[in-house]
Amino acid sequence: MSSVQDERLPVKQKNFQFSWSWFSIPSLLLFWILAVYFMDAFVFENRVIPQVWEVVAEFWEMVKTPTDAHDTYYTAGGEEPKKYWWTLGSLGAHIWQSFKEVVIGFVGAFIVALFLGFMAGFSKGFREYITPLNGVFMSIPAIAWAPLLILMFEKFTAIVLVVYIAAVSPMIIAIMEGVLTIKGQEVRAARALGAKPKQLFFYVYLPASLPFITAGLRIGFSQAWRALVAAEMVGGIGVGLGHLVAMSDELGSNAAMMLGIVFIGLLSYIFERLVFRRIEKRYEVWRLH
Amino acid sequence: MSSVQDERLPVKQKNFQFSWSWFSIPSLLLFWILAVYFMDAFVFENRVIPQVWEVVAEFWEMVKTPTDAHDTYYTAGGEEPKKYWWTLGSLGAHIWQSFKEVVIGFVGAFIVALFLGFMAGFSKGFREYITPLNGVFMSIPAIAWAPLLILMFEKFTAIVLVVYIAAVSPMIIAIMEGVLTIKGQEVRAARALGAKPKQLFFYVYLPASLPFITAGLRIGFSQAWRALVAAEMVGGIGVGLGHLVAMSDELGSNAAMMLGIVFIGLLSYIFERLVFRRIEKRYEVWRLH
Amino acid sequence: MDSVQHVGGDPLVIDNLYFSYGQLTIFENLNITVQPGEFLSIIGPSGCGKTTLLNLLSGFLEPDSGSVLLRGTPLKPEDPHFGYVFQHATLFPWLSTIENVEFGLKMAGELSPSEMREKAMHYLAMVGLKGFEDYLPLKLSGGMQQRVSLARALTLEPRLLLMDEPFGALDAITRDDMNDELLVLWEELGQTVVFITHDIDEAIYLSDRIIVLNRPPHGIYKDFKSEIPRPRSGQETRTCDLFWEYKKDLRNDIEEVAKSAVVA
Amino acid sequence: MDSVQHVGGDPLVIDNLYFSYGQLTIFENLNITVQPGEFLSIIGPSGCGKTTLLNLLSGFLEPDSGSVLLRGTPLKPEDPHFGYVFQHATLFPWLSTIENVEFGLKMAGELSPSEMREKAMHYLAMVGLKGFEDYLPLKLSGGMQQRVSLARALTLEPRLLLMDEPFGALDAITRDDMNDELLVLWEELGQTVVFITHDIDEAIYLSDRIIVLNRPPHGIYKDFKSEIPRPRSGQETRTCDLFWEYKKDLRNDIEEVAKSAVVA
Amino acid sequence: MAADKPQKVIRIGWVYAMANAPVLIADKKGYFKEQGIKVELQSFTSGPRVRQGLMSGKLDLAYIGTPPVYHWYSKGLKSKIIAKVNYGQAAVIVRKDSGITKVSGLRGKKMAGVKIGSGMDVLLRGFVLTEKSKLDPRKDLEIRPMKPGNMGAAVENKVVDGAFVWEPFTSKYLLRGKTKLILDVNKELPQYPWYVIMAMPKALKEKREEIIKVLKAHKKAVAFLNSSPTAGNDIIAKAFHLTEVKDDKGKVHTPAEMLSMARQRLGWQSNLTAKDKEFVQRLMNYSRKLGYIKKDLSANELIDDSLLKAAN
Ligand SMILES: Nc1ncnc2c1ncn2[C@@H]1O[C@H](COP(=O)(O)OP(=O)(O)OP(=O)(O)O)[C@@H](O)[C@H]1O
Ligand SMILES: Nc1ncnc2c1ncn2[C@@H]1O[C@H](COP(=O)(O)OP(=O)(O)OP(=O)(O)O)[C@@H](O)[C@H]1O
Ligand SMILES: [Mg+2]
Ligand SMILES: [Mg+2]
Repeated sequence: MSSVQDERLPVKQKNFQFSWSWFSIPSLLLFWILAVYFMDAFVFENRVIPQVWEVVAEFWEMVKTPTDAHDTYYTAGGEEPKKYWWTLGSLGAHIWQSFKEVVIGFVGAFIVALFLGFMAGFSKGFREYITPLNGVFMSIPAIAWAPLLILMFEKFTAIVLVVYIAAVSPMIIAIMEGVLTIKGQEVRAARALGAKPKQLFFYVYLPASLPFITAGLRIGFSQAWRALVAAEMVGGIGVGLGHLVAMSDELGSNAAMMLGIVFIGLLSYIFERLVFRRIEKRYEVWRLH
Repeated sequence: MSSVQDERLPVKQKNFQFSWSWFSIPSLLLFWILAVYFMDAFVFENRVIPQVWEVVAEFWEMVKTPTDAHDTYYTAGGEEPKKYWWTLGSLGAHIWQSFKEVVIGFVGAFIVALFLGFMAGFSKGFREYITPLNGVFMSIPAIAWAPLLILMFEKFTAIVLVVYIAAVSPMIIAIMEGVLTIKGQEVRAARALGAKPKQLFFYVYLPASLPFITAGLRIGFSQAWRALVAAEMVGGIGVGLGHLVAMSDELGSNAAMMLGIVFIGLLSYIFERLVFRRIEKRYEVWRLH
Repeated sequence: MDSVQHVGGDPLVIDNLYFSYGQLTIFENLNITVQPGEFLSIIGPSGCGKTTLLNLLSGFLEPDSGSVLLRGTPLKPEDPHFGYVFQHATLFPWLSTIENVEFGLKMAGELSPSEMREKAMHYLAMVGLKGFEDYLPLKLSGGMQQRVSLARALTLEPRLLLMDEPFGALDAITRDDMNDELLVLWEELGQTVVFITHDIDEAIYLSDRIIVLNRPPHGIYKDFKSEIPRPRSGQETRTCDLFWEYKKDLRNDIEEVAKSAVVA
Repeated sequence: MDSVQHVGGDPLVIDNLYFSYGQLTIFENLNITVQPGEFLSIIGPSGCGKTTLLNLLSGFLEPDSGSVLLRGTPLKPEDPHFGYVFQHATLFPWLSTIENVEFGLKMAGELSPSEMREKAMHYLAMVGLKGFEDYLPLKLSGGMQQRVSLARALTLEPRLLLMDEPFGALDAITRDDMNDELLVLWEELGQTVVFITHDIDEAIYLSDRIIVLNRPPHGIYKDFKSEIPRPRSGQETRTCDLFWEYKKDLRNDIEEVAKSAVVA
Repeated sequence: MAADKPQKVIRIGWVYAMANAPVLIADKKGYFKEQGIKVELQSFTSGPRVRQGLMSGKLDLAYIGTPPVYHWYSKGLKSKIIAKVNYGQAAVIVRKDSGITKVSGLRGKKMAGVKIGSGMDVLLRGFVLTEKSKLDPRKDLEIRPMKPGNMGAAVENKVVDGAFVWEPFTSKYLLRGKTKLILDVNKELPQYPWYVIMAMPKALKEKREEIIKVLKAHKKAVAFLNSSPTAGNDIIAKAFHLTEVKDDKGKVHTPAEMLSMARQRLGWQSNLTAKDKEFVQRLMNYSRKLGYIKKDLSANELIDDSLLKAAN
């Protein structure tokens, strides 16, 4: 099957395929370096945003000090300090904590959004009902939810819930829009071929709305990150990248704060490459003409 | 033209048309009331979330006190206190301030997103380039930008910028996805009919991607609101709904804080009804089969 | 092929059917009984309601009143015993040609993957598309897409086959080939076929019975049984006297129908 | 109608054209010269590259080598002097029927709204769709959509008209009507027409010249000029000896082409 | 409450600030353990966050600024102030080259401040501006709320002309060499109380014995801070992630240097004096005038020094 295809189809798959996305991060770094230079030279007397290398130094510092860092030390029942460099020292603990929180909250939100998004796509009544609610929930910032949830639940649970709430609404909207775009004809064809509702969902709605689900995932995931930071800031001193940012902000340690922001961005970039881009590859061929 | 249509088309437009969206807000209120009852009874010793009527009382309080309210009182160069009840007293000032900030930032973001979103939809290279950047920017929370921008710009400008940054990326993604969905055939048809690039844009790409632009607007607008609140909380001008929330939080006035949150939600609901829903109506007919 | 009942079965009954799109009435008191195993063609001018009728038969549309019943119950689109070939080939763009053809079998879930592949390949070859099994639909020509869509409906070997201008996009020769293939299949499996076409020759060549639809909402203009003997084969059938007679009559009928005013 | 040059103009020259989709070669060294004002029909089996050829003519596809030139320059799809009717009606779903027909005029921006409306109504009536001007495309039947798409291309009164099976979805009578309307228009305006069809009768009835395409990548199988006199009219033309002769020949040609193996 | 009952856990929330060092010391040096009580500590970045913990009943005690206690009291959180934690810490700095020598020199200028409604904000608007400098905070200057960590840069970069700031930030910025001190609030109001320990009414009822033990540990920690400044500074520097500071001449200053400088304006004390009560009353009056509280309050309602007496 595949060998036949290789001969006839216009397959231009090289091992080494150029992509403009390679320039994204370097250009961002370049912009950062130049912006700081410019600001140093013309705007501020003292450096407000740390230079890239200062952040790298801070990174090294944190990696070297697996223990006794202000941020992990005073955690109630804090975990034992990590001993290997590849655990990234205290930074590793922050990343791991945030990663856990964000993944659990996000996956939960995704499952619910998949369900509600499809419901809203199918049922006009439910769509009408849920649209204003989505609007309202999306506009209330996580920072307003977080204190409440932290009151009611364990800190970890509360943060996961904040992440969930932040991610679910935009994903519902994106998936709903995707379902609405599916051509009635395709659904009819599948039904006429005997597809039962469940099959219709898995074999037609799901593949056909994959582009929108990916868009929803992208937006939802970044919402999740954003909310995480807010929630970690509110939830008292502890571990997590959001906490690192908040604490560094509080203490005026701009390099550490930037480091936290960079890692928040970096993790979301890694997700982009490893998850969303992969899904996208599956429909790129049939989608673009 | 229209009379002909009315006779033949399946027009079911009554003056009074039922919509499930009527239940959205009431059900939210009901949930709130019950949740507070439940929490009072079983969870917390002290009331944490105020009951609906306490918030209404606080609302009335603020409307009655157009002047000398703690929140507007110490504003540098604050505006003259409003004198009519319909200005909603000090609440009116908060709403108006936030409204200005959000509209300027959001409209700016929309214009840029329209441009970049279409660019990304058209050019594979640009799409590849911008996708990771969008991911990175979307995941960095407004609250991390805000302090920096407040250092660099006038407060009003800084808040508008925060709103802009928060809203632009999700709108770019949504519009890009919309452009990618446009069937090549329609574009070809238009080109064969002599549409020049500009016309192609206005007469094909724009109407065809309207559903996605609306979805983008929705998500972008709520991001704008969220960011506004965060920015106002950090760099409070002294007026604004976000400021109201932050200050009430600081002073421990739960009712005023909830009032702020409710108005944040309410304004976004009003936008939903007056702007997004209107746009949606324009394509609902041809979009759904 | 066990699941297919060769002859037997029950008639498909359209009883006192009313249907309208909003103010635009398409059918008023329509009555048709399709006998099991019958090959029925429906012709009529563009926009007279042929596609609408097929949608009512298959259960995609609901009658305003009256009924479409098979063995006492209305047809559901999901019914595995009927197949539908749409006026526009509606292939799934994310599946390859062969996967499109296999789709129905996969939904039924009765065969192993290799059995499915084999059966699908059989029908794909029948419509002349051997060698294109790994193409994505958007890389096929219009006529090729339509043929894939035909193969897709046929793989299920349905007892009732609803076809909406399935060969409209094909050249004369391919079309004749397809006609012959369809007849062979029909004679083998004995399905009931409701066949929409705008080609008079095709209708006569294939059918037991032909219905000419009038402009809406006037319903049936003519309904007659063909006396052309079976088995039918190529030029022989196409040149027999009865064929020419029917052809002349039908042309006149359609001209008649077309002359009547356009729907208000 | 000032913008239309009645006769005169230059030929459309396809010179030494090569084209392939990846590994799949469609044309090798194709040469065709279309005379100004000529009515050229192209027939050939499904998948032989007719649509591809039209896309190359219109500039939607670029040749791998060789050229398609009109007055020394390649055609661009945006050229206001040519019109394209696609194999699938591709109407704009957000515009009503009449707005779809007006679209090209609006792009040209030379007429006032009322003039545009008038002209669009004229062509909409010509394709038999008066009364449907405020329908959205999705409320039209397949054949009606195709007719709207035809009217849309005609309103621009283009000097070069490329048509890809425009009447494939129409019933015999409507189709004959459309054929006659097209001929009247063509005789009046003297455009160059490249017309793709799978209907031999239609090709003979309409054309000055007919090209039979072979399976890819073998190019032209036959290219001949019709001797049937003009003006042509209905039954008379369709029953003349030359018509029958051409018809038999073409059927044989196509049968021949179809017999040759399917592309590897 | 029988003595043989298992030890009750005391849950303490504290605002993550240098002035609250005693709670940290008591924990690190094991003073709570010495008292035989089980303590759970949770730190917060700001007062409102602590309040959430108090409201939900997840905290018994809090180390917190004075104004939040009565702000919340007026909103229904009827807790008591039971001990003092520190005095001093607030100051106003300007650029050295600005020519400003007094706070009143900031008239018509921009100044970095804190969140409106927060404890420090009461001190800034009520005392520093209105009372001390006769400036109307709503008209005579613009106050830009900022994180203390950013105030130094804001002043040095002329984003603002002055900043209302506290320890250890004041010392850090002064050591950087570009700014100067124009007001030390502790000089104006010697030993004014700032952070205090507040207790929830339920905890006061049910865990009185344990709270007294907490106060004993607290006193010991305060004593340690005052008697062993070097060891104390070391713990503080680590806990608050203080790093070396380079001044404009390139000279490097250690965290220890910074902290000993901070101690000139900030000190620790556990007893509540009559003067302290007076000062609390004064703060309440500022808040009342500022509209932060809607009715008059009396310091006597709020302060309960009986436990402190029991701990002595
Ligand atoms: N985008 C594409 N990519 C790859 N192959 C293609 C593409 N479009 C068409 N083809 C192949 O090119 C060949 C010719 O296609 P084309 O659409 O030109 O045929 P056609 O003559 O118009 O057929 P029909 O009469 O069925 O419309 C077919 O074999 C088809 O599979
Ligand atoms: N969804 C719809 N809403 C409103 N009117 C419709 C809709 N679908 C079809 N119609 C109208 O119903 C009539 C019959 O349409 P139908 O598609 O059944 O025609 P048809 O006989 O299949 O024509 P063709 O041969 O052109 O495909 C047409 O006048 C059409 O405008
Ligand atoms: Mg039809
Ligand atoms: Mg074609």
